[in-house]
Amino acid sequence: MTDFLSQLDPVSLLSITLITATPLVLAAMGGMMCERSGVVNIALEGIMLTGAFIGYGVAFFTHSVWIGLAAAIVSGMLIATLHAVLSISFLVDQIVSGMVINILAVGITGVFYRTYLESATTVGPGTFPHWDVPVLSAIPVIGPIFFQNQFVTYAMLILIFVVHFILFRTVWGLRTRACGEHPRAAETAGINVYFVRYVNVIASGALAGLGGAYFSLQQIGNFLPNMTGGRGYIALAAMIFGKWTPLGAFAASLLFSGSDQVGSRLQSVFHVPIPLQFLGMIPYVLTIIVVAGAMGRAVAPAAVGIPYKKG
Amino acid sequence: MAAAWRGRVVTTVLVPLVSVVCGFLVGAIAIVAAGADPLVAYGALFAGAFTNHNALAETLVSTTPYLGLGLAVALGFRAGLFNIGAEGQFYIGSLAGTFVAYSIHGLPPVLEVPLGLIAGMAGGALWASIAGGLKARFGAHEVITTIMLNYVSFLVASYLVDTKGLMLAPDVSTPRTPDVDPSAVLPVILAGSRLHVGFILALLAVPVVWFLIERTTIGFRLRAVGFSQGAARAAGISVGRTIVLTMALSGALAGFAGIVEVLGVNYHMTDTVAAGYGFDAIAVALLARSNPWGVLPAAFLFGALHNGAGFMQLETQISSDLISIVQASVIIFVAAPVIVGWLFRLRRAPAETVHITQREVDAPVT
Amino acid sequence: MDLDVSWRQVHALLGENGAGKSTLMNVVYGLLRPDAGEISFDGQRVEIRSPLDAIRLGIGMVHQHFMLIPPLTVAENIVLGHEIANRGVIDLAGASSRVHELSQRFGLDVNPRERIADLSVGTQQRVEILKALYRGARLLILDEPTAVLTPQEIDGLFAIVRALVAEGNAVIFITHKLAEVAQIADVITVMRRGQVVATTTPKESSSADLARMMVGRPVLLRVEKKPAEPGARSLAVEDLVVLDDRRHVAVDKVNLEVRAGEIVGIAGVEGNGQNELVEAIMGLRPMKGGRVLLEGHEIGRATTRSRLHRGLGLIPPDRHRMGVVLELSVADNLVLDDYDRPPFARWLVRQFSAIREYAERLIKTFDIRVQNPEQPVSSLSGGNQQKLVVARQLGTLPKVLIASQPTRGVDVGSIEFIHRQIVSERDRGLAVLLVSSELDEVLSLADRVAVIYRGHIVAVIDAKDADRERVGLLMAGAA
Amino acid sequence: GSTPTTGSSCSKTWKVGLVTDVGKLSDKSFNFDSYKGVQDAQADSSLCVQGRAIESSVESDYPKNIGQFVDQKYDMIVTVGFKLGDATIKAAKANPNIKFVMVDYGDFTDNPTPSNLVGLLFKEDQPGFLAGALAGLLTKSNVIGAVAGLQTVPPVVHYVQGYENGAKYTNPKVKVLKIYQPESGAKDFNDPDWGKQQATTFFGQGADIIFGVGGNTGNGGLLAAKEKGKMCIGVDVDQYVSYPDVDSCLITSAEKHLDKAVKTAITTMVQGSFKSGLLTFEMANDGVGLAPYHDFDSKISADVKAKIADVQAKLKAGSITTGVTS
Ligand SMILES: Nc1ncnc2c1ncn2[C@@H]1O[C@H](COP(=O)(O)OP(=O)(O)OP(=O)(O)O)[C@@H](O)[C@H]1O
Ligand SMILES: Nc1ncnc2c1ncn2[C@@H]1O[C@H](COP(=O)(O)OP(=O)(O)OP(=O)(O)O)[C@@H](O)[C@H]1O
Ligand SMILES: [Mg+2]
Ligand SMILES: [Mg+2]
Repeated sequence: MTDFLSQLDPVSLLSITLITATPLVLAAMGGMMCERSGVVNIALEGIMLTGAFIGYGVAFFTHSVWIGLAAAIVSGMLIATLHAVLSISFLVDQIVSGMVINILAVGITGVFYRTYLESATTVGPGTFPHWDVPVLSAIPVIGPIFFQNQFVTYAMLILIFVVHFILFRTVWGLRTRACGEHPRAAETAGINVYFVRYVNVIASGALAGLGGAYFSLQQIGNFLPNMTGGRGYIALAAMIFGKWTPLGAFAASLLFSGSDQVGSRLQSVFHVPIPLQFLGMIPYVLTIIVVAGAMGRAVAPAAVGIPYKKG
Repeated sequence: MAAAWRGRVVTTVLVPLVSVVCGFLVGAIAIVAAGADPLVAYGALFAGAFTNHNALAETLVSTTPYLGLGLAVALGFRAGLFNIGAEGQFYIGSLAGTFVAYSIHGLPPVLEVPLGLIAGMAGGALWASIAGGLKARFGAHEVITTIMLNYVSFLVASYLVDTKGLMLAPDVSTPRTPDVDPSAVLPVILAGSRLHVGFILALLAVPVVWFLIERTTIGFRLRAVGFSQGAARAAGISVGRTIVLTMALSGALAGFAGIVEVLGVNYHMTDTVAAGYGFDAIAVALLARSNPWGVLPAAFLFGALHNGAGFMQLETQISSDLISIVQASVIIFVAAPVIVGWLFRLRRAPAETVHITQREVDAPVT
Repeated sequence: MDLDVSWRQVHALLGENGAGKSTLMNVVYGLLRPDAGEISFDGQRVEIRSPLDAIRLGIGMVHQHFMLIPPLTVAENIVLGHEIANRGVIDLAGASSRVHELSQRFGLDVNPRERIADLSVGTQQRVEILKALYRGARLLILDEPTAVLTPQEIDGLFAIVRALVAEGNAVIFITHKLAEVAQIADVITVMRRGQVVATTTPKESSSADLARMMVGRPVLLRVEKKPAEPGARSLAVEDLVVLDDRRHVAVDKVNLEVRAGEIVGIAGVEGNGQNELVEAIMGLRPMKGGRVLLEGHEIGRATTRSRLHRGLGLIPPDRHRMGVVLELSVADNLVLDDYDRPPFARWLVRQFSAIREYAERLIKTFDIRVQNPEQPVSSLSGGNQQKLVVARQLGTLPKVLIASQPTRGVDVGSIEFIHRQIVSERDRGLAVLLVSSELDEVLSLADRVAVIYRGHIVAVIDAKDADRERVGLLMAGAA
Repeated sequence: GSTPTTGSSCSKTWKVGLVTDVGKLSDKSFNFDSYKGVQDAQADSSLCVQGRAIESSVESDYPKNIGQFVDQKYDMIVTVGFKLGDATIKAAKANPNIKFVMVDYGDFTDNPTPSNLVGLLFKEDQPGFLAGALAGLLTKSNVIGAVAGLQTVPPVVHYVQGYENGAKYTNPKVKVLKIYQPESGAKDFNDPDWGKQQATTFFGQGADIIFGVGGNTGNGGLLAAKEKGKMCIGVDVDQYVSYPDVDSCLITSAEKHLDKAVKTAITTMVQGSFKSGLLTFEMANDGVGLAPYHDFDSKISADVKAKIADVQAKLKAGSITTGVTS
């Protein structure tokens, strides 16, 4: 039993789960801001990839991960602005627009990585420092899991509450939800639907851009083409699984990344011969089940996906 | 009448054409930013796609899967379904078809090839029907389910191809399925090249799909459901069954593309999943404005881009990811014709925006 | 066009469907921009670019289709856009008490904490009015506020309107119901095809005068028909139970029968289970219990398709959602029920010459105004679209016709035509189940009137004995 | 750096083309290192080489991309990874005037080798064994780990198995934790975050040395070791040079000199000494080996160094085997 426990090493398991959930939660909350205001965002993957790339590129040339961080966020906002312009102003189908951004992000990061970063073998800008929160980090179990992390993970933990508060307690949140449910009603109440949607889409870019910084500036200190590896889509799944709420998305992300870690452990530590492919399917299959309503229907904002036309 | 006709020409020909040009212009900016000469790069792209030895034949080889996949997505669009899962259906179709094709021995090609093709189409159809069924039964949005099913299909492919006793060929050093028999191979039609009968089959699929959509009751049903689920239902059309049927047909086309690629080019499957066909297929369908005839030039363009990219990289060492920039830009201009309108002051162009997402979301159909 | 509205007045805006009433008011409220012309308010020229401008001026509007957000609470809906907030954080308690205070003052009884989705239509309307008042509206525009109310609720609304005017406000009251105008209006403006045709008062103009002004010619307000000669039982519904989308019982043990050659009208305020009843009969919604019989045969398990083929016909309540496929051609829409049967299809291949021939015949018979059968239905006017739906249903010679809101949103000329078609088919032996929220339509068309209230048929009355007052009370649940 | 360095001394510019597998050049592994060999040859002005690469995005691109170089009359075509094996052999047979180099593939057993084709085969198990032997001696916890790329890629497995056997050879009590990356398309050999978390897990299990095998995925493992103050072992090339971010944890790298092998093959062509067949790189011909200890040189005892030298000598001499069958 004690052997099992030491092999399971739950504290490290949970700590890794929390860390790897970081970009999922951030991107999922980005998707949430966006979709709560009525705009589908399947561009999370592309935005994260762009954020990871620009963040690293800027950090590389400025030698500051912090400037890189700012750049990651700003670049996320910029590329999200493209999504906003296309889908809100030009009434392009939101899924098409999101998809275009994903393709574009692969192209841009791939081409410019090749040109400017690939052959660089000098030491990179490094990663965000580890910060142990005084006192709290010394608490057993809780401390190592929550209070011995790096910037993006702390930011994620704080942002869960911030986004929840914004969505459900503030004027902005009320207006956002109104635009996502019934934009015309919002407009007759004197709300500028376009403005609300633009801001939320751009905010989603900031969150996903921050999520991108996780890859290049928090975990690796380097950029690699395609390094987000489809996590933007898992984040989308986490958002749905979490029923468009920050806490729900957090729980879903933990479930997804946790199942990943448990799967690896089964192979490496417990030598359980489950094909890894099946473990890899968990997030996707769970999402399908949820979308199919088996765990209580996930109700998307009513107007999500529908371009809003004035008048 | 003449004005309306001219309007049609503008939307179906001019806007895509101008969009392609604009897409290349954006790509040129990227090439300059990447430190190369766009003229050299595009020259190489062109040469690699058309003028080099065998280039045109290779472009047609690359066009072949895009034809099937583009038709698959376009067909879905016509019924208001956004099939992002073409890639997964491509793989599952390939798996099923390959399995049948390498398992069967001793039959003449006239039997073995069709059996392989049918198995491939059935595999794609079944896989796509999952998403169709979930939508029909539970109202699960197909965009989400097909994205998720794509990943599941990669893992299924990897599991089947990598596992001894399943589809992994014995005595090979690389994880792949056994080769299909020569009698299951789609013969080459241009000596000295890889251009195979599958290209002709894919070409024939265009009028077949057009006929299906425009001239048959199935196509009518599919369009009626695509435009208005409510009206279709009230007229006694089973929306659920139509959705499943449409997804199955769409998946069959994607599976067709997959198995043709195996029987015509590779002769086996590997576990390597890195194509991104699903997104390309959507781009092809958008560029074609969901019209089967439009898929023809659109697939050709994508085949040419794919094929020319190698030579472009050879000549300029620009990453072949540049093609993605061109493709994405083209779709932007196609999907937002307003931009083209502004750029070229085609103010009168009645270029309506492309609308895929359903007009109305109905309650699940039971 | 010109329109002058004075304080302390109820100004009725009268006009047929599609006359431009809503459009005009949307311009005043800043939702649409005028192509030309100007708006003055309190003697000042103003430019209203958005609803926000309108709200700032003190203009409030209750839209024909409510502008409420179902998952949000009453208080949230009311304060939306004008939130009481402390540095961005909503003060919901403050909002609730504000709402409470307002509702007390005007006798608009609502609970601020309830979700809109859980409220009745009448209550939702009160929320809409509160919303306008909360924003300090002095000019209140009510766009067809009575369409969804029972006669008794209408009286309640009128009381509120009078109270508002008495406090010095102005109300623009949009309707196309002549009787209401006489009751509430101080001034009447009549619109036709986007233009003001007259400005008058109830004293100066009788209902008949107003109707003539609206339509541009004298109208028959009653349908001419002979007494019915009912035959065998065509359609019967026994103990039918149906659930709505939220899985609440919407139709509760309903029994009903329609005989060949008669029109049974179902009167009721919208949302009392009519749609669920119709959908269950057509197989568009599963039944929870009971039976549906067509000419004595149980059809409760049959698909919609087979019901249509066995002789049921449907004119659906919502033309754009269920009646026509706007993007398809007129001909395609005319064969929508039978597209895959001979002669319109052989095997799987559609037969376009047969389809066209049939379409041309129906277009002529039913006087559908089209340029050619290949034009998309979206290019037809609403009245012609509705005639197309009627033609499709009657063209297949059904035994039973379910006509749900058959003349909604249709001009008077087309209403006359559709009514005449229904009556003449009845005379040839068609059984008609008419569902309409227009009480007048039911009263003038039906041979027997069934009143539905909260999913129950509370009474079935012979047309001769059905008068507005009595049916209205039954519709309100006063049984 | 793509400009050919055709100095005036060159009478002929040798054109060398490289075709990647779908892993692309950015994999920090097979493709990257092989192309580095081409670039090194290009940088060497005495060779007069101009090198180019084409990346493949789907399997059916392999013959076509090889064909691009054939059409351009390249003198030598390098194909990377065993997945291009079939296409390479076929092209070699069809184009006897062009030299072909196949990296990581040696499966000529039932085919007569075309006279213009050389396969570069590496005994990865040997440097893996040696690295494992070192790890076995240096571990204090008697737990060591390996974070690897795809199990379906034979060289990866050879490294890991050699490592495990080597560790047990010097330290029978040692426990080796290992994990292979699950197949997932874009993330194959390209998921350093995953690799990092796996290494972290192993540290939780008591491991104090991590062997990172598998491009960027393995590099993630090295990074974790550096951050947690553990030791790490690089792979393929001397990662002290190629991945300086982790130099402080790097005790050595299990080297298979892909770049050198490719450059060697190019050099034989330029110098007219090209020989077809299989070029096996193993301890015996110094084709594989262990990188210098660098920062750890002073921390590793002479005793350990001697033992490793001994193991190396025995592997060279063939008096011990790694126990790995390929
Ligand atoms: N910009 C426009 N150009 C042309 N026609 C328009 C425009 N906007 C609206 N219409 C049409 O003008 C007519 C007036 O519509 P409106 O909604 O104002 O009618 P209404 O009088 O409110 O009718 P109802 O009684 O059905 O509510 C409709 O037919 C509408 O389709
Ligand atoms: N926004 C608009 N812009 C331009 N034309 C419009 C617009 N809306 C509606 N129309 C056109 O106006 C015409 C009248 O539409 P509508 O259905 O409101 O007519 P109507 O006045 O109600 O006619 P009917 O008497 O037949 O019911 C139609 O031909 C329609 O295509
Ligand atoms: Mg109106
Ligand atoms: Mg109308």
